Amino acid sequence: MLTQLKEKVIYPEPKKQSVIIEVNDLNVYYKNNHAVKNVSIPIRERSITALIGPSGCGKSSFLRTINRMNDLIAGAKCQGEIMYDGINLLDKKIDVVALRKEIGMVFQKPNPFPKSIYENIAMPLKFSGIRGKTRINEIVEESLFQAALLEEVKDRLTQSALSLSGGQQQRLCIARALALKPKVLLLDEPTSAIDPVSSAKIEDLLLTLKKQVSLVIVTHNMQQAARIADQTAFFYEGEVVEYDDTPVMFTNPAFKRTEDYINGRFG
Amino acid sequence: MLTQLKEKVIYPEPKKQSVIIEVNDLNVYYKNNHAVKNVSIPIRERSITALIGPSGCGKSSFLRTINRMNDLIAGAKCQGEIMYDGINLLDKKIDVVALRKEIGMVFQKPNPFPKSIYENIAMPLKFSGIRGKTRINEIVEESLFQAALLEEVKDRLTQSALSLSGGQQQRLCIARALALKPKVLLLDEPTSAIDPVSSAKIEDLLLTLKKQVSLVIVTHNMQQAARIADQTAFFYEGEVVEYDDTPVMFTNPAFKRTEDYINGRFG
Amino acid sequence: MNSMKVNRISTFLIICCAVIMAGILAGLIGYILYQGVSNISLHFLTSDASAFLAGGGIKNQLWNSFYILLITMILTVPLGIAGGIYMAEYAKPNKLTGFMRSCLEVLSSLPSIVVGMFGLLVFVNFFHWEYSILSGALALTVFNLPVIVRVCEDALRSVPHDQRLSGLALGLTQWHTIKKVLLPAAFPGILTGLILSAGRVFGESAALLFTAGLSTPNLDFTNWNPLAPNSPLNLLRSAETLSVHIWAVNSDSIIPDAKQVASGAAAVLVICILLFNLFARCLGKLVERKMIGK
Amino acid sequence: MIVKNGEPYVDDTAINRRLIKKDLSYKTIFSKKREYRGKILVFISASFIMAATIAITLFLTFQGIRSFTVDRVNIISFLAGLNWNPTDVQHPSYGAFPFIFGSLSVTILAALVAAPIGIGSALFMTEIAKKWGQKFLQPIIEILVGIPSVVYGLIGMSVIIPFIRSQFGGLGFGLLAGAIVVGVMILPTVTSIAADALKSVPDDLRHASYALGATKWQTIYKVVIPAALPSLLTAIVLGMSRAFGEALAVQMVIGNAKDLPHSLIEPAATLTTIITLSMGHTTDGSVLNDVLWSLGLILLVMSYIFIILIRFLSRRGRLL
Amino acid sequence: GKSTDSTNTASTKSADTESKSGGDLSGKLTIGGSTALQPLAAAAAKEFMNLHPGVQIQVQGGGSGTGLSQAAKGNLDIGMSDYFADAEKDISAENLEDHKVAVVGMTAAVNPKTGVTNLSKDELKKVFTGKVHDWSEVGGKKGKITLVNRPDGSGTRATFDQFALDNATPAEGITQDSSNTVSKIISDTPGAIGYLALSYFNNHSVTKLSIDGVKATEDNVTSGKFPVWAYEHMYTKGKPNQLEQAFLKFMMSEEVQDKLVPAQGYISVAKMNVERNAEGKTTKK
Ligand SMILES: Nc1ncnc2c1ncn2[C@@H]1O[C@H](COP(=O)(O)OP(=O)(O)OP(=O)(O)O)[C@@H](O)[C@H]1O
Ligand SMILES: Nc1ncnc2c1ncn2[C@@H]1O[C@H](COP(=O)(O)OP(=O)(O)OP(=O)(O)O)[C@@H](O)[C@H]1O
Ligand SMILES: [Mg+2]
Ligand SMILES: [Mg+2]
Ligand SMILES: O=P([O-])([O-])[O-]
Repeated sequence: MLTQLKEKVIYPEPKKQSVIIEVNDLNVYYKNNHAVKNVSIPIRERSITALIGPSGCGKSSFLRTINRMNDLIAGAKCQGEIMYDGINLLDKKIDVVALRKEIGMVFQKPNPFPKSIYENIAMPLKFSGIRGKTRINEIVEESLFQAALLEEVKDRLTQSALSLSGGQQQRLCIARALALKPKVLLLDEPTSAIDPVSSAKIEDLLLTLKKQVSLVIVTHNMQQAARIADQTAFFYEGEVVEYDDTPVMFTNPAFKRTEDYINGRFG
Repeated sequence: MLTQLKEKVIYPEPKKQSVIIEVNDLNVYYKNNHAVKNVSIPIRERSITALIGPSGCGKSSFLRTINRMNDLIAGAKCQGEIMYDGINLLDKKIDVVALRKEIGMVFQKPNPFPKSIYENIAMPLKFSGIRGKTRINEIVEESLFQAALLEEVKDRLTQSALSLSGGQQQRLCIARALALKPKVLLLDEPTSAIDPVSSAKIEDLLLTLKKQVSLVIVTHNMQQAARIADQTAFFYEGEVVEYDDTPVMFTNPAFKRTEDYINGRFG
Repeated sequence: MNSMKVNRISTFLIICCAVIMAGILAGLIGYILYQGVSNISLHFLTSDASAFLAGGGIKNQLWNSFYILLITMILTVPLGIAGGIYMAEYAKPNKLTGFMRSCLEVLSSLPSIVVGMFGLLVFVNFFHWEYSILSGALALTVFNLPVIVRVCEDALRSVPHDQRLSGLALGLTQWHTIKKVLLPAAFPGILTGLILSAGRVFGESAALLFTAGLSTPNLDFTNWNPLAPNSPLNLLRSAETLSVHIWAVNSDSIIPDAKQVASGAAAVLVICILLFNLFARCLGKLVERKMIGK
Repeated sequence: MIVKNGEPYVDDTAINRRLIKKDLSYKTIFSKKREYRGKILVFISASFIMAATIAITLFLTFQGIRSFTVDRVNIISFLAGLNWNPTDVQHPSYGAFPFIFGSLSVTILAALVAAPIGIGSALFMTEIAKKWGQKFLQPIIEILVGIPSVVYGLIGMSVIIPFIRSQFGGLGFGLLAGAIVVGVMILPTVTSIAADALKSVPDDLRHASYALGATKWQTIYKVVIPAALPSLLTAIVLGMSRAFGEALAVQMVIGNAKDLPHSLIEPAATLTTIITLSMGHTTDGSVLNDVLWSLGLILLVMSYIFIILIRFLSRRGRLL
Repeated sequence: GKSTDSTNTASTKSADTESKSGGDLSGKLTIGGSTALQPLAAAAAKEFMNLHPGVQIQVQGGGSGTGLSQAAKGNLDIGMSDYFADAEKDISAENLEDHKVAVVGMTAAVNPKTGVTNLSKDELKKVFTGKVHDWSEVGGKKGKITLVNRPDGSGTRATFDQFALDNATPAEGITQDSSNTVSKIISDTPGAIGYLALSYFNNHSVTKLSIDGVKATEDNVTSGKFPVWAYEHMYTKGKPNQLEQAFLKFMMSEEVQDKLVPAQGYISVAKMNVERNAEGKTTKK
């Protein structure tokens, strides 16, 4: 049914921002489970792309494919093209370790390392080859500032990251990813496990960040998508039913199914 | 802040249906965590009461207290009054086994026993002392019918319940609970882990069921609450911010916080 | 009510089982300590065993037990942890891994006497290391390796999966993720497991019977040259450990105070095991607290 | 577009090479930054396990079949013969059946001792008193696992044997004493594995059952135990495999008589006790020595059988 | 092999303080095997180490079979045995050099409560081959007969089988590794019977049995009246080295043969009026 509708989808012309990642005909399989089906959407530079859709529709799978985190899942198979900087990220020859520094990821559950706040940011820096105490200190401070966390933690950088509140931990995870100066940041439901106040803070943070980084965010909160995203893609059963600029999508969706979902008729 | 507002809450007069369970000043603690705070709401007979609110606000804790499932959690402590049929359900003298037959429960994740479909319903019947093969067969059939599952499974009653789809499993769980002829059925996010089609089926089912059973349903889907509930209670940080007839609540909430939540401004 | 009665009776029976269990431990420990502690004295711990006179001690046996334990742990810990890392992190679900897992299972369920016989065949006879600490420690390595691999694998697996993901998502290589993120997080579990396994090695006897022998040369505790035949450090000397001593004293010694020596030695052994246990618990908790609460 | 030699030419360097894998070379494999080094290291370590297992199996097999290939002991009369008399100058006989019987009896009797108490204790830990169970029984089990087998043997000698002697007469040494000692010895193993099995039954099922008004025992008996059954059996089999291989503790209490025992309180022998008892008296290459290795081979084969049994059980568990 | 704990009576500390009387000797000597000879060897070793503080000697048990097999393999410097190495067909006896250091008598040991002090050889055979089951059948108090055996490699067992039971194979009973344990079990168990070297009858917890009315005494053994006795051999692999030679010489010295040997319940070889060859044939000297 959906595939029939598919032909009618006309993606809008690129707006102000140029495309940084171009996904073409992406398919993801877990053994026999076809989790992402022929998805082709662009990710725009310095903007927020939101992925919405009911549980199990393949949003996370899609996201994980972009920085090849799906490689870690035994039995996962990806086909198609994810063009970034002139190369296909699904290529065998890609150095995934280098890739993941450029395309960072933040997860649903805040997952800082059980180390000090400082070490949480400094350790990945050291491994990416950055040397020199002052240089590292600088970057730690800068990324904490970017993640709007510096004020809250600057006096206790040596304390365990686990002593932070959930919202702070999540911002620390964002800071940690930012320290590596990624071009793209993928966020999988980054606010769904934390309290409303922290959640609002992170939304603000993302709006600031998009001036420097391209953001892709999975969210189950339609209003959140409406508030912060520039573009929105609606996933349903592995397919992208609709992709459009957020205001268009939320006021005038092309498909009944999108409208139903946005208005909470299912999901 | 909320406690200040609290005084102004005027619960609406009972409508058509009389009260079957009256909760007075209920408090639930997990060790130091005060999860439910001074909650007093009525549960009306033969109607659907929806509990909504952001994650961690105490909806499940409240629900579990009603049929004393909280007894199973080490460190959980309940104080207050849950009046049902003239007795306080929190009383030490309550026979919880008998209680749970009268006040059934359905969980978020479908949890059928790893036995045949038939056994899933017959076993609890045997537990409750019902003997006689024909008698049991009768009840199994009746409750499968009530749960709108009979048509789909009548030819494969001896197959494993795990071979059913998620939605069917959930309806089986409802059937299983119905077989014991409960007066009240508590449902904790019964549709959030299953597909939209099954979810719609269950909503229909609940609307039919309420003619015989009083239903209390926790849901994170505001639209679902709006569609099926007669009364709605909005929980926030362990307190009931607002309790009212559903249409009133959704069109004209008394509190800003309720409005914000219903309109997806947080959570 | 019938089902209530059944419930009560069966609950009672289950509680009985737990009580029996606790009773066995209390009885065992109580009996051993009651019988043995009165035989433990400084003299008993610091004097040589006697072949036919009363009043011998267990100095050499105690030393041998600790020394063999040390050598065994030096051999097994790096190997076992590396093996555990492989099984938990690198092993892909393929035939080779399946085979390796089978080997692990076989190895961990081999009777220790079979391990001892293997040691006799290979280390003692084939390599001509004779009955020696080295042969014994190698046999115990075979015996202990699967335990440590298991401990390490379990500890790594119990580190939440998202720690792994976050490491990799930050552009760490898998090896660095393991080294810097997973191993530190698994450390308390590994440590506790290691110490508990050390307790098992410490008490093992059957595997040593045919590999470390039933005798100890006259040790000269002032001679620390590991090549001297009477040096406590010599790896190629035979060494009777404490638990082998208990068995030997009981089954074929001619000393008149065999019973006292055996129960004294058993008490020392059990006290050591209890200390290992206590130590493992405290250390594990301490490290964990340090990691989380710092 | 750049044209080179008349062909259109894509400048390779124009594409950012930073995301392309470096070629494998000696340097990249062993450099600190790459992960091959660590990977090779852990793989080699893991291979030791395979090497050790294969070595043990091969060495013991070769040594164990010598008595049949070199010394021409009849394998049937070895396995089924009732008479063990290797020192008889004229007619040495090597019937190992009494030892096989002894090992099996001790194993089964020990399982009869350990299984009910072990599973009962595991139920206590996971179903009846979770907090208590974790806090008290868990350490008890860990300590019991750590107590050396000779200590169990010693206690068997000084407590159980006099007790059996005073209750049933005879020497006290015998199958019963062996079974009790070994049963107590494997009790913690059975308990802890059974407890793990019960813990891995999802709480969902318990909640479903309680919410349907089942009593605790109904939940345990009809829901929890059936769901954990294969793993519970695994626990028992694992305990039995330990019992089968136990040597010194058994030797201290079983009496080491080489005839088939007629009752539980008569002395008997097991495969392990006869090995520990006789190995030292023999020289390499003698028939008796070879036959003892054959007994060792039986132990090895049995532990393989136990593993196959466990595999079978756990596969059944996965199907559920 | 199997053995017991080491003898460490000469501590090296005393070696530092004591004047070095026979100071030229030093080294390590491991002796093991026959538990029948073990007490004597241990006592002699202790004295020898007092004389030569530089020497360390361990004396282990394990049984004669262990003594022979481990000496042949070189794991023991001196192997002790109750029987001739030639009698053990798996051991290449030509490599082993025999040194007869003593004679020891052996006899059946019974629990005193049986009330039996003498048995005819026939009765003894019946008891040990399981033909009779109750002590009352051989003139004792009523009570079940329980056999306590030594394992196959034991010289005590071999000697007892050969000379007391005329090569009848004893019925199975509980089997224990050392003479000391056997003695303990016999004294603990009513109705128990086993066999021990005379050196183990040093207290009255077990009854020393007479055979055919002949008491198991030193005189009866030396005169050849009491047939159950054995040479106590010390075997070395090939020619003894200097240290082994010195110890063996010490074993044959008056100090040991005249003092220790009788004190511990053994008989000096020189006192024997009969002798016996490897086949077990006894002849008058
Ligand atoms: N690791 C995995 N192994 C096998 N199947 C998986 C795995 N992860 C996801 N799937 C399957 O792929 C499909 C898409 O899952 P995915 O997690 O991408 O959905 P989602 O949109 O992120 O859902 P949610 O909102 O619940 O996070 C589902 O059917 C799921 O069962
Ligand atoms: N078993 C438990 N032990 C300890 N604390 C608990 C337990 N269950 C819930 N809590 C705590 O009680 C509070 C309320 O939890 P509850 O599960 O009732 O919330 P909820 O509204 O059902 O959330 P959700 O929508 O996520 O299901 C939370 O702070 C939670 O951490
Ligand atoms: Mg997801
Ligand atoms: Mg909940
Ligand atoms: O230990 P034995 O003297 O009987 O060989």
